[in-house]
Amino acid sequence: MKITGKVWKYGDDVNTDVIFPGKYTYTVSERSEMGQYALEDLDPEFTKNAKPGDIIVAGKNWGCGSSREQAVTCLKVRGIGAIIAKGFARIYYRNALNEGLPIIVAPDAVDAIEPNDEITIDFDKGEIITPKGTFSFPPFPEFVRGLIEDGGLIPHVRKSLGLE
Amino acid sequence: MAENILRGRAWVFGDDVDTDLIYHNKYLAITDPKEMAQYSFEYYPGKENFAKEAKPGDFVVAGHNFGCGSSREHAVYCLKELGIPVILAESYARIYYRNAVNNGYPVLVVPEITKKVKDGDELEVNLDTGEIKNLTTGEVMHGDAVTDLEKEIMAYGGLIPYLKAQAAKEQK
Amino acid sequence: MGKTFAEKVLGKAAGEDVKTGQVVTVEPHFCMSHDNAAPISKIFKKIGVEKVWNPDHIVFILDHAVPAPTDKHAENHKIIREFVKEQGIKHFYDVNSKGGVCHQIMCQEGYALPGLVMVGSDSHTCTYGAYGAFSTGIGRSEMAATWATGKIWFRVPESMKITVKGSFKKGVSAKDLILKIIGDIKADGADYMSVEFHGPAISQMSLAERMTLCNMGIEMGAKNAVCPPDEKVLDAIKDNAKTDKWEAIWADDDAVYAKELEYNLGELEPGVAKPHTVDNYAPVNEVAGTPIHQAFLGSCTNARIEDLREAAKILKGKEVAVRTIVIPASWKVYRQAMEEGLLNIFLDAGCIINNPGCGPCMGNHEGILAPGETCISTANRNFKGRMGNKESFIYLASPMTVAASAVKGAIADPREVL
Amino acid sequence: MGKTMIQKIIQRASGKEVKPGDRVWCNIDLSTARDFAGPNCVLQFDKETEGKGKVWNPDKIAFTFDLEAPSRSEQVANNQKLIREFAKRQGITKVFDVNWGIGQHVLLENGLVKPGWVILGTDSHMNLLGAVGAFATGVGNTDIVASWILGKLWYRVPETVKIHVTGSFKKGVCMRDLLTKIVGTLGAGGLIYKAVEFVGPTIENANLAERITLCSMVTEMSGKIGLIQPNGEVLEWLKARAGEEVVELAEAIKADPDAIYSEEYEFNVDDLEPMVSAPDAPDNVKTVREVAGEKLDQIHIGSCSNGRFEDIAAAFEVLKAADFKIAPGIRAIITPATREVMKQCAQAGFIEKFLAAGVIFTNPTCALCTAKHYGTLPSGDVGMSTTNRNFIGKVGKGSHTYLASPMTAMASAVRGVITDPREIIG
Repeated sequence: MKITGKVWKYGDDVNTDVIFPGKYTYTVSERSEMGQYALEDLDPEFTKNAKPGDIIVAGKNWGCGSSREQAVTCLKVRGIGAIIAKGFARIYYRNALNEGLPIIVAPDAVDAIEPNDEITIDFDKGEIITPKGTFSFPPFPEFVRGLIEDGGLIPHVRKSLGLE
Repeated sequence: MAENILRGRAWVFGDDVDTDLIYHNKYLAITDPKEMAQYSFEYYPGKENFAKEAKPGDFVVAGHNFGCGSSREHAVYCLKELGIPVILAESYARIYYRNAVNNGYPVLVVPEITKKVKDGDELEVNLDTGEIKNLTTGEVMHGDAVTDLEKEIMAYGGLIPYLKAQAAKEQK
Repeated sequence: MGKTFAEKVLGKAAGEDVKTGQVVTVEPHFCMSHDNAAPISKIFKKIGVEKVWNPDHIVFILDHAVPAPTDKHAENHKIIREFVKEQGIKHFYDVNSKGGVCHQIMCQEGYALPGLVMVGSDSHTCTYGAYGAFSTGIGRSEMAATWATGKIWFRVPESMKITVKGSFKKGVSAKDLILKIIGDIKADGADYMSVEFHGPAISQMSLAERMTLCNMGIEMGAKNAVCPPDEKVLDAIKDNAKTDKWEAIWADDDAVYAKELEYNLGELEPGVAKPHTVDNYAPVNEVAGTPIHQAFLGSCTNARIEDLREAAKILKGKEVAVRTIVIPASWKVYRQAMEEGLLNIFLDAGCIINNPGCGPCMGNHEGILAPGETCISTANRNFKGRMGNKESFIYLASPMTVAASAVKGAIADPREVL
Repeated sequence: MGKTMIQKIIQRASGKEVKPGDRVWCNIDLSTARDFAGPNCVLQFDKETEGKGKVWNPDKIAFTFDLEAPSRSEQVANNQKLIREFAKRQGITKVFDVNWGIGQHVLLENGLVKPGWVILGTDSHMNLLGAVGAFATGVGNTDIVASWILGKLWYRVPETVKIHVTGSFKKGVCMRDLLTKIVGTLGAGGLIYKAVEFVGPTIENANLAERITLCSMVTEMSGKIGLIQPNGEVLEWLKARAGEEVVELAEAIKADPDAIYSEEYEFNVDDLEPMVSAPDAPDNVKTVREVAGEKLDQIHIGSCSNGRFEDIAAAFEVLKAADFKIAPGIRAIITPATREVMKQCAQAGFIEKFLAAGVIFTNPTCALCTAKHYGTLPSGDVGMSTTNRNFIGKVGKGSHTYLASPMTAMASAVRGVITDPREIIG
């Protein structure tokens, strides 16, 4: 799998409250409605203009804070292709895998990528192709690959229970 | 003269239409009248889509005690902003009536109108004479414009412009 | 070679000898959800399993917006009540005077127990480490999957050992310690790790203080945070443990840690986390005098009877200068505070005493800020927009600092009034 | 020719001899606004006066916060801030912030309400202040803004209806039941534009809380104001709060014996039984016996109509008779009217007992009544409440509410179904 998209770049410690504000956690319940609030308190430009296939690039500890899965869902339904960061907060990392949203830890690539760059991610080769060069990232562990291939945790569980 | 003759479709409501039915309390925090229009009658059973379907120039027709309940002026603003030019009801709750007058918003008292007008009827309303013609049935009714002080306030377009004019007169 | 708490507890749950880095699959003993049990139940239905794996392992506690303030919240609660009935879930805390903030209930009502593996669909689930449990927050999909299968995978985490010595000086508390630690190691300083609190100062601390420490483990990225299951813990659970499957497990003396830190309480002073990150630490005297508009004494971090007592000491006979919202962590705490006369002190001081729940902590309910307003809060997060408005400012502090600031109308050092 | 109370009040305030139907300008004694519609007043005032206007008299203006206290949404937080800043700018010191409670009650407790005073507020139940002989009305923001500019406002002098009440309540029956009976008899539009005088031995012996209940529901019959001549303990209470002059002010508004009333009604409460307003209108009145047994999901005791100490004490007596137990599964919520009431309840030991029974006690606010705080019902749920309105969807889309007395509400919580309180307190 290969994706190419425009980069939205952010700093360190971007927390779940600015990705998906707490005030919406019980008033917005449809997945399809969550996309319009994505990153509302961090970057209104993104909220307005992010397009399917765009890629988020961030510093360390992306998604720290709450366990709210909407902070993943809102980006997933918005069509964000992947998140590349120097590191992810633990619960966010799990939630992203569970939703089948590709996340990549690649500190060198993050330093090299500028906002609005167009970059390509080759998941099979484990490569990120940027205007400043190509960076590699380690492939996901096997059980994680299984999750992503199945499209997330729920389809994966259905499969393992023999319901698919 | 001609601009005071209005034509439009009638939306007929019952007796004791309370302010929660006209404009629900969950939207009270809104302060901009323009935002209020979209919530008009959202809680009125069977007329939930009023705000979407009513056209500017349509009339609200109602029975007795229209606007009973809360003092919220929102319940006047929302209809005014929606372009409802006049309300035709058999009687009005006190605060609602005041709020309408204070905004220069015409509210006519029309006895037994809910017996003479059906939902969707075409009406012609003469705001100067208070004559109301049901174009669908041909029936003619009379709406009472209000008493002198209210008329005067209405003529100025509402309480605040009226007060300003009075103050200007006093200064002269 | 010795083992860490995480290696031991996950090894026991997996039924095998495990090492850091290994991935294990375990059956969690309790799965806690709050108001988000409703959306989770919807995901659960999508899986296609009719019944949860074991209803006795599932706990629901309504706390995020109680009693329901809007149609949406009311419908949400209704979905939960119906699911509870359908699945035969006994451990359910509805909108009544038996409940409170979920993490408080889990500890107070005997769910948090030494050596248990527990998960919750809330990031502050790590609080139960105060009782010696291995507990961690997970997302909605994962919780739904766990209900269906009774299983969850974990990577056995690296561990961090924080040794604490000495004793608190007047006006200083566990909140000041944890804010300082997070300020030192930053928001990702313990990412993915199991944080163990060791040392004589921890044994001297009340369970309430330990809960404050473990609760904020997530704010430095930790998977879980834990204190030793000592006499105080065993004493607290002896009459109300919800299961006898627990076991007092603790790290070996020669366990290997990825990182070790040491703190001496005697050197500590009252501190705050400045807007907009929890690791933006400053000693309180650096920000003293900053005007505030609201003070909030509540949340799963600092609203236990011990916290209320500390605040009441400062508020007694005084009047607050700004709106001050007091939300006890549970109805049990509320009642005890009433019995001890604390609620009267708060009322006389002009505070608002709300019904137990999460209150304004995550921008859902009582006490949302207006643009440009500043709040000093005993909660755990000061992220931009956290209390409902992105143009507002939140300082995190201890109950004593919050009380002193409420009286002054500006951030104040509690040592000045004590 | 004799004059009614309202004629005397308007005469003092307008300086004119008046008869029903006249339009006159009255001087305003107190103009108040809440966190609901208050922000609209502030915005409109600033717009009309181009941001430079000064209010006519900052000492005669007060603000109360009770719609969302503390605020639940950014919008209300912002609205409340707008009011605080306006008050500061205008030198208005009577700001009762989110820690006080329901506006009218807070004004009363703070001695800002006197017999014969003309009072405005952005709350349709302002007229409950008629319980101490004040002429208080709920108005929209335009009226408030006009009063802030001018210090006066136009009124139509209303006709007066006299309601004469005799007899004494049997155990388990109270003023709320009488009121429900009156609303059922006169109907939602029964008092349109009119003033009411409540008279007779039952009224003369009623305490302040009972008088408030009675006057608050005049709104639900579209009346302008319900007035009660202050006397006895109520007058003493008022004197302690608002000063000696209330005695003279009260004397000045006494109706003349030969005053003219447009209608007169007689009610006797000796045989009255517990009543409810069934869904979805206050005037859909039935006896509790007629609807007994219907399952309830929630009960709520509070609001400006029935949120005083005496109301909560009545509910307490019922719970006590039931050994402090409520039915499993029912949600029971009590919201005191003010912080003072909350303290009284704490001192009396009530709160502890309510909590032990599973009943929730909230901070003082309008709570459920504005569907903003505490207890919005999900669709399909049925609730019972001591508030004043059960309009369709008012406390949650697709839900239904019965209005009843605090005793009936608590008795119903005890059984989980609508219950006549006499069955419990025997």
